[in-house]
Amino acid sequence: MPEREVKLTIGPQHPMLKEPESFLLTLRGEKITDMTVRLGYNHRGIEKACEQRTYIQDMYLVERVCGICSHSHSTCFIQTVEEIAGLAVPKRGLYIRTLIAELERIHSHLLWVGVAGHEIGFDTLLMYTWRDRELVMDILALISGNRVNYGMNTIGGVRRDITTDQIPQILSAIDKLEERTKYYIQVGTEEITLRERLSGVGKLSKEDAIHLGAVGPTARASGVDRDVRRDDPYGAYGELSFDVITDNHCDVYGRTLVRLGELMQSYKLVRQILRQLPEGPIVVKAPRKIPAGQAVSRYEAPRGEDVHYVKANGSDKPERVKVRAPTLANVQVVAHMLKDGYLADTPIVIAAIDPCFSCTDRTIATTNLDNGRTDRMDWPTLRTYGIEWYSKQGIDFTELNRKLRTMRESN
Amino acid sequence: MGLVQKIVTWARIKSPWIIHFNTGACNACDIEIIAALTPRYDVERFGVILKGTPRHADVLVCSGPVTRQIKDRLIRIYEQMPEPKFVVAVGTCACSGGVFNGCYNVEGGIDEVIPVSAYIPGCPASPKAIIDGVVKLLASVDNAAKPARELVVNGT
Amino acid sequence: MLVEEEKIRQQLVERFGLPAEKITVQRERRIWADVPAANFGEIFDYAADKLGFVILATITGLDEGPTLGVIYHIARESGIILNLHTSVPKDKPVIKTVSARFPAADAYEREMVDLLGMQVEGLPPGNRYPLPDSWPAGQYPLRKDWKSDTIGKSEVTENA
Amino acid sequence: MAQALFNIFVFPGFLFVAAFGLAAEYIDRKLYALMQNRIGPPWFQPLADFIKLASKEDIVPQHADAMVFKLMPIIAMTSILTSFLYIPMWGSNALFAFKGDLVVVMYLLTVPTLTYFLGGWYSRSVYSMIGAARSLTQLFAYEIPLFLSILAPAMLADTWSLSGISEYFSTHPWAILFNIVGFVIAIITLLGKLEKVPFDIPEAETEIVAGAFTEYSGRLLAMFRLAIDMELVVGASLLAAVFLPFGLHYGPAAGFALYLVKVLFVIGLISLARTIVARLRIDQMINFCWKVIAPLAFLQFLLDLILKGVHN
Repeated sequence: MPEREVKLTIGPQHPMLKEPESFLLTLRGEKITDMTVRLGYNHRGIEKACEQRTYIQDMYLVERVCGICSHSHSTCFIQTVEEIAGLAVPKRGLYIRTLIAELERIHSHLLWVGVAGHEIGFDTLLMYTWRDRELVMDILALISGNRVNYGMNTIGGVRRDITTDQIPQILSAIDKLEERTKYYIQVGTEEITLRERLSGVGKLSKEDAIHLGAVGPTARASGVDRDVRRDDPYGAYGELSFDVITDNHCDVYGRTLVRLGELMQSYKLVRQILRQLPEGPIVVKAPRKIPAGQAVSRYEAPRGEDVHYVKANGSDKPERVKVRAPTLANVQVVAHMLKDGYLADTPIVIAAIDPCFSCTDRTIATTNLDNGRTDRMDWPTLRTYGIEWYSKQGIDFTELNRKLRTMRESN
Repeated sequence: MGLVQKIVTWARIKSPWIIHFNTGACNACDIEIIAALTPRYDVERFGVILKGTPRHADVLVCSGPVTRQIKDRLIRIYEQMPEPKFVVAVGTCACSGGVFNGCYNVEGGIDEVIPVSAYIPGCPASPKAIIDGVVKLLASVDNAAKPARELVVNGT
Repeated sequence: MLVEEEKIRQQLVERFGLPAEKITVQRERRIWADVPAANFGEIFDYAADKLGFVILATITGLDEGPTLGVIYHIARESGIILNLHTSVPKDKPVIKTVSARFPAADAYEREMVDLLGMQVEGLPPGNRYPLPDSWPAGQYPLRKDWKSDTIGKSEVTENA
Repeated sequence: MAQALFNIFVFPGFLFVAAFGLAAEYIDRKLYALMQNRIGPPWFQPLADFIKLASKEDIVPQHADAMVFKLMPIIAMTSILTSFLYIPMWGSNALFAFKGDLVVVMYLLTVPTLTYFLGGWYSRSVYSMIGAARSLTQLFAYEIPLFLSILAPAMLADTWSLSGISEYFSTHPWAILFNIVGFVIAIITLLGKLEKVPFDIPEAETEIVAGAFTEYSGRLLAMFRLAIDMELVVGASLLAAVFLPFGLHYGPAAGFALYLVKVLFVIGLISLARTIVARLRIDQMINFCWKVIAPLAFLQFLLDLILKGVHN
C-alpha cells in the first residue's frame, strides 16, 4: 500500500454538534498517524437567534437543534429558565418530562445499534432494530402527538398529561422492547464476529477519557463513572433508582454494551415512573418577563452531558443563551481515538460516538503520494473498505447475517 | 406524437428514482425519509428506489434550511441530475427555512437556491406525508403533460 | 445542607482575599464567583487542582457592553458546578488559554474568538470554528451591536 | 432475407429476449421484496424504468472519452444477442449450429463484463474506476469454473457444439444425473457473471454508489440495464440447454413452453440465492471461487472423463 495522505471530509451536519465534522487524516499505509478536525459547516447561528426571540419562541428553536434528541435540549433550556424565574414545577410535570426523556433515550439508542451494525456490514441488525424502534415511536406519537420533536415542554411544566388508558399501552410496548433488547444483548455478547470487529477499536483509556473530556456512553465505556442523572439530578431522577452502566473495555465494543445496558435501565426507569406517577397539576403559570439572573443546567442526553447557560435581563427575551452539545466534547476524543488506528476502523470509531447517521456526502480524498493523483472515496466506499479489510482478517458478517435471518424466521 | 408522449409520461410517473440530500437539517426529516423506505411504509410499491448518484435519480429530496456553506453543494448536485428532474422539499425548514429563518447563517428554504416542484410541510414530515407528497408530485407531472382541456360550460 | 458549597466559598475567600459578596451560593451544587481578571489564572488553577473541579463543562462568552465577560463552568465529580466569571475590556480582550489542562477547551475558546472577537493567548494552531473561512474579518455575530444584515446573503460561500 | 431479419429482430432476437429480460427482472425483484416481507414493485416496473430512462437526457461527463462511453452499452447488448442465436431452445438444434459454437457463446458472454470495465474506466469518476477494477477482478474468479462446468458435459458428448450436446443427452438421458454438481457450480458462477448478489461487489449499491455505472444516465444507462437483464435470460437458457436437456423431442409449441419453464426455474434459483446470501467481500469471493468452486469443477470434469471411459 503506497504511503498516501488521506483527507477525510465528513459532512454535512451532525445536529448535536451544530456543525458537521471534517477530519483530515494522514496515513502511513494503513495506519492513521495524524488527524485534524474541521468544524463549522452548517453553523445556523442559533444562539444569536435566541437573543432576538422571546423565551417561548426560543423553546421551539432550541428544540430543533437536534432531531434525534430534541427533548434533551428543550428540557435543559427550560430548566435554566425555570431556575432563574424561581418556578416550582409540579411533581407530575417533572415525572412526565422524565418519562419522555427516557423514551427518547430508548429510540436514540435503538437507532444507534442499527447504524453501528450497518457501518460494519451487519445489515440485518439495522433492519431489525429499526423495525423494533417503530414501537417506541408509536408510543411517543401516542403521548405527544409527534414522532420526533415532541414539544412536550413549556415553561413551568408539561403541555400534555398521560391519561390512564395510555399507561397499559406504554407498558406492553416496553415489555416487547425489553424482550427484543435482551435478544440483541445476546447477539452482541455471543457473536464472535461482532466482538472481534468491535474490540480493540477506537481505544480510549480511562485517564485519556477524563483528560480529553469525553462524555456519555463514550466515557462510561472507558470506566468513567459519571452520569448527570445521578451526580446532578434534575427532573424526577432524584426519586428514581437506576444504576449507571459502566464498562472497562475502553473500546467500541464497550460502548455498544454500555448503550445496550442503558436501554435495559431505561425500561426499568419507565416502569418506575409510571408506577410512581403522582397526581396533581402538570404545569404552573409562568410570567412573560423572566427576572434578571443567570443559571446553568446539565442534562444527560443519549449521547452525553448537554450543558445550557441562560442569562436573563428582566425582559421577555434572554440576553445570552449558550448551548454545548455533547458530541462537541466527544469529537475531540475521536481525534485521539483514531490515532494509530486503521483507516478501516474510521467509520465505526466515528459512528461509535453516535454522530448523525444521515451524513450523505462523507467523502475521502486520497492523494497518492507517488503519482500525486487525488481520488475521492465517499463514506460507503470507506465503509466497504473497512468491511473488506477486516474480512481479510477472517472477520466477516455474511455468515452472521444469514444466521440471524434464519434464526428470526424460526421464532 | 401524442401516444409516445403519453407512454413516456406514464413511465416517468411509474418509476421516480430519488436521491436524498441533507442541507443543514436537524435530522428529524432524514430519519423519517429513511423510515419511508423501510418495510413498514415501503415506497418501492410506487417504483421509488433510493439511488446513490445524481446521474440515476429523477427526484432530489432535500431536507433542512440551506446554510451558507452547503449552498454550492446543493447547486452542484442539482446540476448533475439529468432532465427531467424534480425537487421535493421535505419539512418546514426545507420549504421556508422554518424555525431557522432569519438566522445569519441560513439562506432560507430550498427554493431560494433551486426551483422546487413539491413542498411537504411538517416538522418532521411524517413518512405518510412524504409518500403523499411524492404521489401528488407524480400526479402534477401527469396533468402538466396533458394539454389543457378547454372548460366546456353547459354546451356553449 | 449547603455545607460543601459553603466550605468551597470560605476557602476561596480566605485564599485570595476576595470580597465575600463576590462569591454566592445560588443553590445546592451551584456556586457563582466573580473574579478580577488579574489573578484569574491563579484562582482557576487552585480550583482545578486543590478543590477538585476536574470537569470543564463549557466556557461561555458574553458581551457586557464596555467589557467582554467569560464564564468558566467547571464541575466536580460530585456534581457541584463552580462558575468562574471574569471580564476583560472590549478594546483589549485578551485571556490565556486553559487548553493545556483541558484539551477540549480549544473548541470553546475558538468559538469565543469567532463569535465575540476574543483574543486567546496560547491557543494551539487549528481550524477556525464555527464560522467559515470566508467570513468577513471584524464581524462578530454575537456582539450586541452586530446586525445580521450587515453581510450580503450570498457573499459567504464554500470554505477554503 | 425476411426470415433472417425476423430471426434477428423478433423471435430469438432482440424483441423476445428484451421482453423476457424485463419479465425476469420483475420476477427477481418481486421475489426479493416478498422475502423481505415487502410488497415489491408492480409487474410493469422494469418496462416503466426502461422507458423513463430512455426518455431522459443522457449526460456524457466532460473528462470521459465520449466515443468509448457511448459505444460500450451497444457492444454489450449486441454480444449478448448474438450469443443467444446459438443456444438451442427446444428440439436439439439451435438456429445456427456449427462445430465449436460453444466456444463462441462462451466468448460472447464474457464481452459484456469487459464493456462494464471499459465504460466505468473511461467515465473517469473515482467510483466508476473502483467499480470497473472490481468487475475485472471478479471476472478472473468466476470465469474458469464456469467454463469447466460447461466443458464437462461437452467433453462427455464428444462435441464442441451446443446442439450436439443436447442431441447426445436426449439419447442418453441418464447421463444428466452425473452433471448435477456441474449444474450447481454453473449457477453460482453465473451469479458472478451477472454480478448479482452475493457477487455484486462491482456494482454494490450502498458501497461505491453504482460502481462502473455511476456516470451513466438516460439512454445509455437504459441500454446497460437492459443488457444485464438480457444476460440473465441468455445465461439461464444456456444453463437450461446444457444441464436440463430433457424433453427435447416434443414439437415446437410444447418444447417452447418447457423451455420457458426451465429458464424460469433457473431464474427463480438465482433470486433465491440473492435474498439469502449477503454480499461477499471481493477477496473472500476470490478465495471462495478458487478454493471451492474450481476444485469441484475439476472433480466434475474427472467424473465425466471416467464416465466416458466406462461407457464406451
